[in-house]
Amino acid sequence: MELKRLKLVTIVAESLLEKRLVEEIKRLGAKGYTITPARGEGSRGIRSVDWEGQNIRLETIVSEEVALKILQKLQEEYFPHYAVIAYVENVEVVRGEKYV
Amino acid sequence: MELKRLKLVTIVAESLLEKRLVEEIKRLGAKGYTITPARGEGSRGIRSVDWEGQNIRLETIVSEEVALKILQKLQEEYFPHYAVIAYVENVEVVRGEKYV
Amino acid sequence: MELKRLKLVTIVAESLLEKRLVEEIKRLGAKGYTITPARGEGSRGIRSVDWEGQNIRLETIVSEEVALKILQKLQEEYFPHYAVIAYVENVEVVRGEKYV
Amino acid sequence: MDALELLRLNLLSPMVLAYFLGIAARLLKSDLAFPEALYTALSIYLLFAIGFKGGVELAHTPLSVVLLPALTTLALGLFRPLPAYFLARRFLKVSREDAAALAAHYGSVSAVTFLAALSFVQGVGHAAQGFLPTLVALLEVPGIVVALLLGKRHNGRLSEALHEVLAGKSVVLLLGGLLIGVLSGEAGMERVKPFFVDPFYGALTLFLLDLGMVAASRLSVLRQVGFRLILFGVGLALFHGALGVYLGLKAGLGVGGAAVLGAMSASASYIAAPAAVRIALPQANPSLYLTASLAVTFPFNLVLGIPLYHALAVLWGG
Amino acid sequence: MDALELLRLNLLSPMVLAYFLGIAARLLKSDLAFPEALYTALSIYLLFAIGFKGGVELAHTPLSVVLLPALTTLALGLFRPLPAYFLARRFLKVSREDAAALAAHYGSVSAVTFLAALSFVQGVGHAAQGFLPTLVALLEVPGIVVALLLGKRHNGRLSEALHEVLAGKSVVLLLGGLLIGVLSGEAGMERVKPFFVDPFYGALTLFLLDLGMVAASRLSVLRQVGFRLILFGVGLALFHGALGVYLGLKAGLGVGGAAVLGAMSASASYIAAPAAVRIALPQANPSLYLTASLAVTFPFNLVLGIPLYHALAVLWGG
Amino acid sequence: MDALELLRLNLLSPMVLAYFLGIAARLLKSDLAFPEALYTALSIYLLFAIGFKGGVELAHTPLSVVLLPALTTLALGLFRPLPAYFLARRFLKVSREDAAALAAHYGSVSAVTFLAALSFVQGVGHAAQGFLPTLVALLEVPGIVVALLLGKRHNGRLSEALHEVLAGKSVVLLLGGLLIGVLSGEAGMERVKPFFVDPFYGALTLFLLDLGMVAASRLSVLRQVGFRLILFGVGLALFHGALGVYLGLKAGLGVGGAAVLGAMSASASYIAAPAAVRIALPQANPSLYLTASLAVTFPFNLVLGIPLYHALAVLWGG
Ligand SMILES: Nc1ncnc2c1ncn2[C@@H]1O[C@H](COP(=O)(O)O)[C@@H](O)[C@H]1O
Ligand SMILES: Nc1ncnc2c1ncn2[C@@H]1O[C@H](COP(=O)(O)O)[C@@H](O)[C@H]1O
Ligand SMILES: Nc1ncnc2c1ncn2[C@@H]1O[C@H](COP(=O)(O)O)[C@@H](O)[C@H]1O
Ligand code: NA
Ligand code: NA
Ligand code: NA
Repeated sequence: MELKRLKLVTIVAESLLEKRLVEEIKRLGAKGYTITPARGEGSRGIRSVDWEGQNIRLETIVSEEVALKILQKLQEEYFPHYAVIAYVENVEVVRGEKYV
Repeated sequence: MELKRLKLVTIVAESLLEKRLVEEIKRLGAKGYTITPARGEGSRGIRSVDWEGQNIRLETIVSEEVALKILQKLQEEYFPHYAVIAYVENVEVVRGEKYV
Repeated sequence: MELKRLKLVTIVAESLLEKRLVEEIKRLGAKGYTITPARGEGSRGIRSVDWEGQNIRLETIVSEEVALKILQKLQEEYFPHYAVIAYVENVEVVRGEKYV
Repeated sequence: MDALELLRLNLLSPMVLAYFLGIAARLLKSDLAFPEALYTALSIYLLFAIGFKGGVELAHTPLSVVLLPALTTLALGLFRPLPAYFLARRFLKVSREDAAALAAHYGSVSAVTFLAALSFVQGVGHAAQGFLPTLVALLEVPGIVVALLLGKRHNGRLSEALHEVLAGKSVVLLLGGLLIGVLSGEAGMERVKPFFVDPFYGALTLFLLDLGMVAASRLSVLRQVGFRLILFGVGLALFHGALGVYLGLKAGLGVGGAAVLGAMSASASYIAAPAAVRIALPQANPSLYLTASLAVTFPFNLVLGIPLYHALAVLWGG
Repeated sequence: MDALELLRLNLLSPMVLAYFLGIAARLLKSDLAFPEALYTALSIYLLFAIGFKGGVELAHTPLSVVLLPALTTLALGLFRPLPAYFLARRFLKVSREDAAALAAHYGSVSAVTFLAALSFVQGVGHAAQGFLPTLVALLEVPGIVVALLLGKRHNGRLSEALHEVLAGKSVVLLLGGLLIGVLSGEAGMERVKPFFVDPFYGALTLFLLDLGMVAASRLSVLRQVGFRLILFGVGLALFHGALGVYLGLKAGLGVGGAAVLGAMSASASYIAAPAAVRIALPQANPSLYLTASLAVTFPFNLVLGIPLYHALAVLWGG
Repeated sequence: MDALELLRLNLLSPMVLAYFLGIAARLLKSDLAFPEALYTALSIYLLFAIGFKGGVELAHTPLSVVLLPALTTLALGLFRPLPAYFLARRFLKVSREDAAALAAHYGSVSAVTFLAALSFVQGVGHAAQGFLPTLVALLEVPGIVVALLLGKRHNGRLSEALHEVLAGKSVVLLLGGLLIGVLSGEAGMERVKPFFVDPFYGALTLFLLDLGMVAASRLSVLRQVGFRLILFGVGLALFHGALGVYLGLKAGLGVGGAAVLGAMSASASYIAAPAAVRIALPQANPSLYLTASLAVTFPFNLVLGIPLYHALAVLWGG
């Protein structure tokens, strides 16, 4: 069994952004994603089950190149105005060709 | 405080498979697991809050050996027929003996 | 774009502990956190959508120093009495100053 | 009332209109969405309430009255997968697994179609036997079993799938509710009527709003899968529907009951069957069977089928 | 009944009391919390039910009766963002984006304030036109559009935000329910009344319990933002409220209808507007507009505003 | 009616049957499951509705009538943890923490047992005082406090646990609902009766279905923990039940009220107590107290206990 090394990008964002983020990452080359409901707290205060809506936690397994593009995009258009954070990890998968 | 290095296997799968996947990973040596509800999109189209049921995101901390066994099993019996992906990461834990 | 390396601490715990864990990690230096609902099984049996309440899965991105403090605290006061596990990973973020 | 008037009456019920509102909401890309918990809560409520009402009625129905209709329904359940399977193989030219999956859906029953038919028939002024929900429970299971047997001649996950059907939530709630109704009878009913009976059709209206949204998200699939699937879903509904009306009349159900049995027979499952099929026949393509059942046969029955089966029942038995 | 008696009557309704229980629960740091699915389910139910009841009434209201009130409401919707915007700029001294965001909230409407007013007016014994919910639907959208235009003179996400408003869940449910009510009429109403009408005020009571908890979690923000925001939220409510009462009487709504229109006009949105503003004006500060709308204007109207607008309507039109 | 007839009446109520359906569903490994949001929604509804109804009744009950029963209930609440604690230490031979945890559960009260008893007593035709829900609120808290004091002689998380009890959702909803009921009275009740009163027992039926599933998942634990826990749970229920009936009669509650107070006294908490105990006594084993409360004492009371306490009340006070 051959394991391939890829990047896992995790984005935590206010749920209102879901549709736009999904379009964005697909356009930048992501082949899939997984979303879990979340709540949290950061520099913009508590975001919990509340009027403002929850957060979402979006994960996508992509190549290093796509990962960097996604971070770039977030930094330019999302970080300044919205409650969003993102981080990148190394993961290993089987069927590596599925994700690139 | 001693940190031990182990593998974290994350499986995203259609929720119908939950019972079987849990039995499977336990049989292969996992001592515990954590499940969060999820939705997502991949090669088999959108899987969201819908008739077909959601996805689940199952995490289990295991030894490298067990991690490989789990991936092997998934590749043989699940990847071809079901909406399933899996990936592996390195994590560090205290109380390492709890997980092996 | 500059990426900074930090630690991601993930805690899975019975949901009753949420308020206390959040206070604890903030006091130890965490600047934010993200929580997703979870269920699971470990040495203390199944914790599922049930009377006893679910689990939560709490993530926080912190410096290595804070990560170690959090683990230390968990080991001393929580692991013996409660259904709690924790693990640490390496992640890379943009805007590294946000988290320390 | 003439046929057109009846069609109008059916189309303008809050339930049918809510279904179309759901479709419209999706086409308009509205952010309206039901939380999964609400959908689940409504389906638990509806299934239990159907069973319970049926049980209370059954409690004062002599066995002799219910026996023949029950056997007829059982026969329908065992028979219906066969035309579905062969039509799928010959006309849709799909694999054996896909054909069996479709057969499982068209061999089972849609509780919501049943309710819409019951509501229509009562609205028109016909009597409908109180024990009809019993027949829903009877029709739900056997067809799935036959279809799975058609799909897998050798072992596999069949037993697991059978368990999934028999202990599946829709059977447990329908049969469990029925049993509770039989045992607690009118005295029990009095206690819980303002919850399980009076608000029933309102809850159903909300449920159909959600169903409309789900169906709409399948319409794009429909465009890909093509025209043949529509013919399949409508043709099978008409054939099974006519058969159900005919046998219902023979079994002594009268015009109202026969029209409802026709609609039940014409309907395709989308709760019990998908779960069973996904386990027993993982190679089958969910897009195919969910689209046929939810986006073709269900709306056809809801809008045109029910008045049609009713007209047939009047024609043959009126 | 004199003014004090009316105030008491309003304060001691289960709905207003439930709101205060919600606030108390948060202040006591209780672990009481509504699951998000319950909040969503209640809001779907309330919005659809308001629309539906309005639609059934509208079905037997001649156009001539409803035309003038409708145009008046439209005019109110187009006008109200302007005072809000300029007051925010001059008095609160906030940025253009923040002012536009506030204008969008005070240009739209709060369905719950409408309901509380309706319930009060009926409790006092005044007649209120059945078509008033139609006016809620009419008042919801235009003000948001005007405000967004004020905020963004150059392109951007405006069209996306407009779509968010027009296809947003509150508009779809209100207008969709209205349409279903019009089409299915009394016959439809009979079927679903025990679900959408009878239990309505009880469901609203639970909803207000949750609203109280949400508002309480904003009280600490209020302390930071300061006294000016309270003056802003109360002053605007009084001005818009008086305007609404006056125009309502002119439009022939009578004392009851005019009091309700006053409350609607005095209210600020917290469902449709926040979603639209977050997309069109991301630079605007959510703390500001949510706190003003939820923690100032809403409780003011609920407790003091509604009896006041009613008193005004009696004074000017009684 | 003779004793057997009464037992039958109790067993065949939809509520008790739904509980058994829930157990059966789990034993059959059905995939039936209530979303957590539905369970939470039902419990919010039930607790608030109990409180509210009690409050409306209390509003027209003179203090002199309610004083003695209230003091009696308070005394029961303070006393009951003691026998539970000592029985647990001596007979079950568990640690001090485990004994205190059990004492907290058997010192508090189960709202659902109260409702089942009320429903039974009314079904039999006895009158039951409208203010009984007030007693539930009074019985809920003191026993937990006493038990926690027994468990922790030195500081620790005691104050946090007390806050957890006093500001816990069940107390806030019960007392909050009570207060709202008292304040809004009959006028308020009229508005919300079709939501909080009429459908009440139906909602309770669904809740018991879920409770049955939860209890069933504890049956395997019961097998491990063994026979002594059953004796403990049943014995304590009988002793506390008889005491409650006796004191109820002394306090002038009459046969109906005394039977209900008996059932309350015999019951063990599973909402307020577990939350408090988990915080104050983390060393205590949740398997023990949840199993005793949910899988032994609750079903015993539901099936046999209630008719028994009623028989006792008739015997001693009839
Ligand atoms: N240090 C952190 N660790 C984990 N999650 C975080 C952290 N900081 C922020 N978040 C998440 O990101 C969301 C937006 O963050 P912010 O823009 O800082 O308010 C928060 O609501 C949290 O869910
Ligand atoms: N590249 C990806 N990154 C993250 N999650 C993915 C990715 N691809 C697929 N998934 C998840 O795995 C599920 C099944 O994938 P698939 O079998 O490709 O449809 C999807 O519904 C997603 O939740
Ligand atoms: N090996 C594991 N991998 C992933 N999650 C685990 C593991 N062991 C325990 N957990 C999670 O941690 C919770 C508490 O664990 P425990 O204290 O072992 O019962 C469980 O309910 C699981 O959600
Ligand atoms: Na941010
Ligand atoms: Na796959
Ligand atoms: Na632990």
